[in-house]
Amino acid sequence: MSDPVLPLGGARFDGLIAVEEVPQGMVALRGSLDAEAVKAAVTELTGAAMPDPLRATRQGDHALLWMAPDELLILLPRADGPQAARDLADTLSGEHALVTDVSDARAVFALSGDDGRLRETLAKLTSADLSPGAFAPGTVRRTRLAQIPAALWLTEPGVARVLCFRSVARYAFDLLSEAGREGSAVEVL
Amino acid sequence: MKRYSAFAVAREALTGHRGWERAWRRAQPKARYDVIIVGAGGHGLATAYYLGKRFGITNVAVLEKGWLGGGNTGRNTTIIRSNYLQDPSAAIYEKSRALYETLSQDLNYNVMFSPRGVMMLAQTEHEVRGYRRTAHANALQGVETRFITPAEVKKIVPIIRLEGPRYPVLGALWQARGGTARHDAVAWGYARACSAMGMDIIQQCEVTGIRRDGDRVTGVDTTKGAIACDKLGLVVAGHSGVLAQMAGFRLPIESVALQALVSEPIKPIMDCVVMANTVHGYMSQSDKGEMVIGGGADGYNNYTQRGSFHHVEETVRALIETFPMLSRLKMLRWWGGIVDMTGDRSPILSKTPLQNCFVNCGWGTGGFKAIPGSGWGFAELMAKGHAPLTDSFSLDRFREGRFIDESVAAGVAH
Amino acid sequence: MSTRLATGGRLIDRSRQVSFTFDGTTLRGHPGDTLASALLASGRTLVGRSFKYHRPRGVIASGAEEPNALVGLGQGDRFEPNARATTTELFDGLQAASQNCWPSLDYDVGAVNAALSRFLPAGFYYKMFIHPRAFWKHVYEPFIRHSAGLGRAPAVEARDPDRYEHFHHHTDVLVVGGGVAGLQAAKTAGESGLRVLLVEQTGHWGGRAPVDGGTIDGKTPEDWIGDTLQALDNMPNVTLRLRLQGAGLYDHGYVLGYERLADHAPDAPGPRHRLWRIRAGRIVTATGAIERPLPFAGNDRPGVMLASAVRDYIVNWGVSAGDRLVVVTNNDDAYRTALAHHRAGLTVPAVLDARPEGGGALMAEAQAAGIRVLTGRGIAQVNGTRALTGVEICAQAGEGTPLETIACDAVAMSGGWSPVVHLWSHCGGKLVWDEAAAAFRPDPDRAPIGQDGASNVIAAGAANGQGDLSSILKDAEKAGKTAARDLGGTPSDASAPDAEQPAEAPLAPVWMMPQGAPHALRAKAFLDFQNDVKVSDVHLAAQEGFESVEHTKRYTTLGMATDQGKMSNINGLAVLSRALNAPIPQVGTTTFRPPYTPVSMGAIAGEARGPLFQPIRRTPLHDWHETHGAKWEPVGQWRRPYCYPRAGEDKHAAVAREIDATRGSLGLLDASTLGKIVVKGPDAGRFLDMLYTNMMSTLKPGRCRYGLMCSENGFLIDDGVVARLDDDTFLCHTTTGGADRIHAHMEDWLQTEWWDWKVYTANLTEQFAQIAVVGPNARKLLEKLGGIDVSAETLPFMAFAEGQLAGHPVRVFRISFSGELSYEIAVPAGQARALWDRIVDAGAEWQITPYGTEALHVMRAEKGFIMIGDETDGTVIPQDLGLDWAISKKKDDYLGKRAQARSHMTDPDRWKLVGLKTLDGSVLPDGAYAVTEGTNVNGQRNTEGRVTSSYHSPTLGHGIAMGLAHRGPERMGEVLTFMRDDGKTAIEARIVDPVFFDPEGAKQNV
Amino acid sequence: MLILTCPCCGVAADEIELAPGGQAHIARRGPDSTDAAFEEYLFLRDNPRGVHFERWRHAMGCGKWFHAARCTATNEVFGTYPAQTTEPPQEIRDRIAERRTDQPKDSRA
Repeated sequence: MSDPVLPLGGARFDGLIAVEEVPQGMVALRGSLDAEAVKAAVTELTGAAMPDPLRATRQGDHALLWMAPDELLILLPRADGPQAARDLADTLSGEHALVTDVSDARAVFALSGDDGRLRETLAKLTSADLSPGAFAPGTVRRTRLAQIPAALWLTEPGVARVLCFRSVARYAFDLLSEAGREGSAVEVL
Repeated sequence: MKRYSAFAVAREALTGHRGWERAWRRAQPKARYDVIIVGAGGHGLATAYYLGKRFGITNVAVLEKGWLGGGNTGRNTTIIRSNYLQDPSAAIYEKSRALYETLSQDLNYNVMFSPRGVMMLAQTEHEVRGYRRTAHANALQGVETRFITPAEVKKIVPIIRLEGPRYPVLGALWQARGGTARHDAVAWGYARACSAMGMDIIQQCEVTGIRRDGDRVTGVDTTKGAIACDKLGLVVAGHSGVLAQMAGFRLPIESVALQALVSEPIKPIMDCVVMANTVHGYMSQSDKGEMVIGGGADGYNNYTQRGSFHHVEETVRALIETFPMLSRLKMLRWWGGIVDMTGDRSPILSKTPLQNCFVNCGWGTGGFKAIPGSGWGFAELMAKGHAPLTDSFSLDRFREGRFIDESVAAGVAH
Repeated sequence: MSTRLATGGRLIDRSRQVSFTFDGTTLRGHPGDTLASALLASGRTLVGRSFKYHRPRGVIASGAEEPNALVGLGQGDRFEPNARATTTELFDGLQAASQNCWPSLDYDVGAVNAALSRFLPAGFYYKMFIHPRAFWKHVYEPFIRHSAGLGRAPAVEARDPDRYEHFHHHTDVLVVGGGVAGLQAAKTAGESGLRVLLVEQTGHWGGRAPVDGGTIDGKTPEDWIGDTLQALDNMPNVTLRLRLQGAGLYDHGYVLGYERLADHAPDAPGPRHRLWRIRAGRIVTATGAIERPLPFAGNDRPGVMLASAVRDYIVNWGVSAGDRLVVVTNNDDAYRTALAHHRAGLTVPAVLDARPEGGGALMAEAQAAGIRVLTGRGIAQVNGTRALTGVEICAQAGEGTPLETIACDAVAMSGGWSPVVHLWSHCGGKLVWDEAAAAFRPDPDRAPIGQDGASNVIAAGAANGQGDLSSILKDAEKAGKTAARDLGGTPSDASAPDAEQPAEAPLAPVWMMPQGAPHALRAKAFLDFQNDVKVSDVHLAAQEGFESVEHTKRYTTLGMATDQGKMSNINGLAVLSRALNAPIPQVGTTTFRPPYTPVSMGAIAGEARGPLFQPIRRTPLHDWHETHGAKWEPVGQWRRPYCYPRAGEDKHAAVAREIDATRGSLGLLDASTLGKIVVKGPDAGRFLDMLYTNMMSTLKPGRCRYGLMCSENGFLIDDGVVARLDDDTFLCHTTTGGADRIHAHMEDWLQTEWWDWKVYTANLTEQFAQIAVVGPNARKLLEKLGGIDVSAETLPFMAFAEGQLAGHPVRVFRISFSGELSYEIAVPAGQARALWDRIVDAGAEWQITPYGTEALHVMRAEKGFIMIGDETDGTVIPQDLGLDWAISKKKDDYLGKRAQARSHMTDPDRWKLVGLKTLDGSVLPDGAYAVTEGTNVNGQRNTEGRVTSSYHSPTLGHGIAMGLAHRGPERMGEVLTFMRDDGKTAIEARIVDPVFFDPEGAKQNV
Repeated sequence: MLILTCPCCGVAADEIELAPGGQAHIARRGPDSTDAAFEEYLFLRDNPRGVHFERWRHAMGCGKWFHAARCTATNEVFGTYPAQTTEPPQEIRDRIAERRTDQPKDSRA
């Protein structure tokens, strides 16, 4: 099989911050996050600890993002998506859970730069409170980015991931590039 | 009633305009009336006017908790059109439009009806189909409309950007005899004419209760005392639910905030009304030069007369996309009105569970254009118990599933 | 005449000059000037014409309240009408032009209206132009429209080259207004450690204090401001922002901020305007107060200005309003203007104090300085039209008999101060009438409330009705503490600074000067300068019964100009209350609406313009379609190819070719936009049985079934093929528009009605591209690609298979929307392009032809398949469409079942689906209605049906249509009469079976 | 511009992240219901000028539906709670009782 094509072929923008489209394996899990079997399966699969609500945990190139009370997003290498989804589904075959590979359904952008500029760039587009006190590293915030739904994950100061649906990848990239233009720093965060 | 005319104005000018009398009498409630209309907005006043003019019923009181014309009549975008899809809608809105044409003369009050044309842009194949269908329906309903080409659109509205880019203009439904009128003048003109017929318009008079004897209404309690009546008409856009509650029945209505905006005045750039429903924006230019713009309605129940700002944003961005030259123009003010949304988004002009109590409500976002027709039909319903213009808009349609759904045409009601 | 003084001007940099043009003339000013101060410095007293009477007008104020000095700024794509000269910061190369005058500012034809003004009182147009009817549209209105309007309109094809953006900011305390009150409130709140944002609409801090004088903690206001700013700068939790206006206040602490970044520096990089959406726990409105003019005859003449403005121009910009300044006042503050003018070495021939006993310390100071003070006096009228020559003075108590003429070239007037209560009022805050100050101020007991029901707005300083410097600072300090405490912060116990100012004698309200002015004077005493509303107009409104303040406002247009009545509302209100002989509080105020000053549409739209206006949704094959000449059709936010015209081909030809190729050999469709929702769980079957009209729980794994979904109101809302992946997993296909809507619909019922059912859903629409391979050679192609057995035996109609096709993981559904042998291939989106390319290559031997949405529509119509949105429109139930076969009789419930049992839904007279074939083979007009004899009660032509879909069928060579007709299916063979687009000529069509092509289904069952 | 705290994910969500869903706690009426009962279920609403129990979805967030008790005349919010209930929880009722004196009036514009 051929290499999967990224929605924007790995587009990149450099301005107040850097924005780069990156490949990302993603598996969505819906199920009871309290169920021991579920916890065991996902922590086993990723090596990351079970995340608290609105948080993410990481282990190497794997991560667990809390998306909803009954939903996790598992991040792993791009190529591992389908197999991981199958394995996880098998592991949880006894449980009431739904596991799907969504690696192709979403676009992922890596944002990096000065922490304040990065927060400001996003704050031009979302109503979520992104001030350091409210949006600390490790936080995952599903919100509205201008006119589309998106998930924001601040992995560490000055580094973030933005996830959105594949079909609007171009729109999201153009938004971030516009908001991150040189000369438009707000300089309050 | 002293007649208005240029000569009268000239004559008064010489004496410092000291001779003008009150436009409507200051009235105190009598103990009893043949008919009480609750709500001195356009619809209530028009109802009273036609009760007198068509049926000789002049022992009428119009009760208003605030000041007459102070509700949605005075806070809408004044668009008048009748290019509706369904027969009952087309009938009442066209009757209304026709009455508007001669209203200034009928009332001897310049309501500035300006048949400058209403254009509804078709920006998707789906909208084209919807408007073509509407044009077909209108032709059979006696409503003059026509589906026009993009070239014709540009000719009528030079400031429009046809190529989109997002939603190219594929054509438009054009009603040349639609237009606008001066909203306050409509209420004031009717009020003046009602008062001249001897009717009492009682402002600052809030209805606090509805008196009943079994399933008959006997009168109302108000902040100015109890008043008896033979027939009661509830015409209180934005507060119908509250009044119905007093009368002891519920309505298929939710009240939401709808916003409108005006820009600073500029010299004339657009002579007609343009509605772009795909991008949710519509606009006309007032005689004063302001761009008058309709915004969106909130999706949640709300009695505060302020909407949510993001609707203003959505509307303005749509208009800049459609009319890019507006970008550096400044918005002067925006405000909200409370509109009653029914289950099928069409109005209710109906009898109620109470024998002699009638309700006229649920005009949603499009009540202003209907004022004369609504008054004409509702007066007949109250006088005779039924009326061709209003029978389809009865309350029981919701039980029977006999809806009048205008949203099926691409055009939404405004 | 106004001019630049030799010294002074705290805000300007005299060492540098900038040049600008006004009506084409090049003038000079200094950095720090506003356009207004620079115009005055250049002796430009006449700057514009009024709205109604085109009267000559000059600068009257020094801030956002200015009603007169409006200009057109810039040129071409950057032209902006109605810019306030008083808030326009000067920059080199600025181009300004006067407005509402023709041919020129000095000689304006429209000025004839002034001469006719007695014939044009308030509301004159309601009483005139009634006859003849046609004249309103054709004669009167065009004339009014032309003479109305204010600024010139931007060019028809103007395209704003500037950028705009939004910014969301969350703070604990927002302080609006950067005067001494705002600074103090911010400092006090900041000391608690809470997040504080302080915004100021102008380009400098401190507000009026440096102009008005006094001492704070023994320092000059200027020094105190400097020190306080320093202290605030040192607080990391405090953010200071200039040129950012608190424009509107909404529910739950939402404040709209309007930041003008480049209006004063057009070459600066970055956006021109930034719209802030601020969320604040507490909002302190330290927005100051605005001085009121005095209503006397001729108060609108160029050269008559607000006393505070005259002072501002002297102190801030080193500009004098004139050489001889008469000051007229009803309060002590205006004496500061007299003294400032005097200190500048200019003449103050007299201060006219309307109060019988005059004022206090400041009056004494003025007298000590040798300034003549006349108490109990006012202005009867003003001499000179474009330039003042003098004023006739009279007794305020009288009717205006001139007592003396005083020569002067400028007048400074002060009618007292009105707190700026706009933000307070935007979100429901109420006002209380303050007798002493003769002004409305915020009523602390009826403040705006936040989501928790507690007051979330605190007015401070002059905006809260405080007069002298000391109480302003104490009030601000209290506001800062209250805000901090409300939010759980602990403010420092530092107390407010001590301020000193001369004690002031009480103001005496003056609503007409002189109080007994006859009509002739009232008709020249202006309340609303921009809209030309005079005292006599308000009297007329009252006389005619427009007793509510809202009536009067609307009848006279008082306060409806671009300044929103900042200077005129209180005066107008007071005049009305006097005319009605009712106390002012009883008459009430008009409602304040956002924004505080006009906001550019560009700023409101923000980044959402051009490519970012709305998202465009692209399928994984978008680029291929683009490069292969697809004509796009917007479907919701998606783009789908409508057809792929070749060189020299029009759309119709292209569509016909695509259909012929597909039916004749092999077609290819990008069906990726179809919704794909996975529904899994032990209760999945039960759930889908409720969602669909037909039975899904009996579907066998590996098989597909077409299903219908209705709203609870009975109407058809979506349709699509459901595939059962395994015992408790289904894949539901929806229409393109349905994907998100239906997924939300499912979640709604699962979460809020059947929350105990064990079902999970996932919307995988974008995970998979869906490629439809359609036509007689479809199977051959798949076999050539290899990997999956697609023989009729192993993959029969309405079945699906999973596996590897040409090396790609796929799910192949054998379903058909065209009546042809057809396979829909779902492949991970990231591999879609690769597979598509392989298919195109492999299909070459069968001339594989990509087709678009139009060919899709025609082919489904040829087969009589309904299309959601065409055959359905929100009023159609499945039974209308002859889809009873898809409505399970066995189920005792499904969404919509009860609704479909209502009397109108079961009425046998409903219009039902039929095929329609014109007698002459032509194409029926889309949306046409079938007519019958006669008319209904409302005189509308009777109808008995309508066309829902109509096409030319290249396959059959004639027009085909589907439609709804009265008792349609019972009337096979009957001929209906439809109306053409002209609504007059008729076209006849016969009722036929809606399946026009291959009714036996021979082509798909192979 | 409302802020409602989603009880499912805990986010204090801005109105633009939310989708309103009308009056809450309306029991579904099925095939066996009378015409009157069915009409009431589908169309008749309280539409109060005061406290309103209503449905919201955190559409641009965790995607969950929840209920809110809000005053339609002042936008005061008395609390939000999960949608999996047929009536307002007691603590919400208590909060309304304690905070509520009389029906507030909005400004007549």
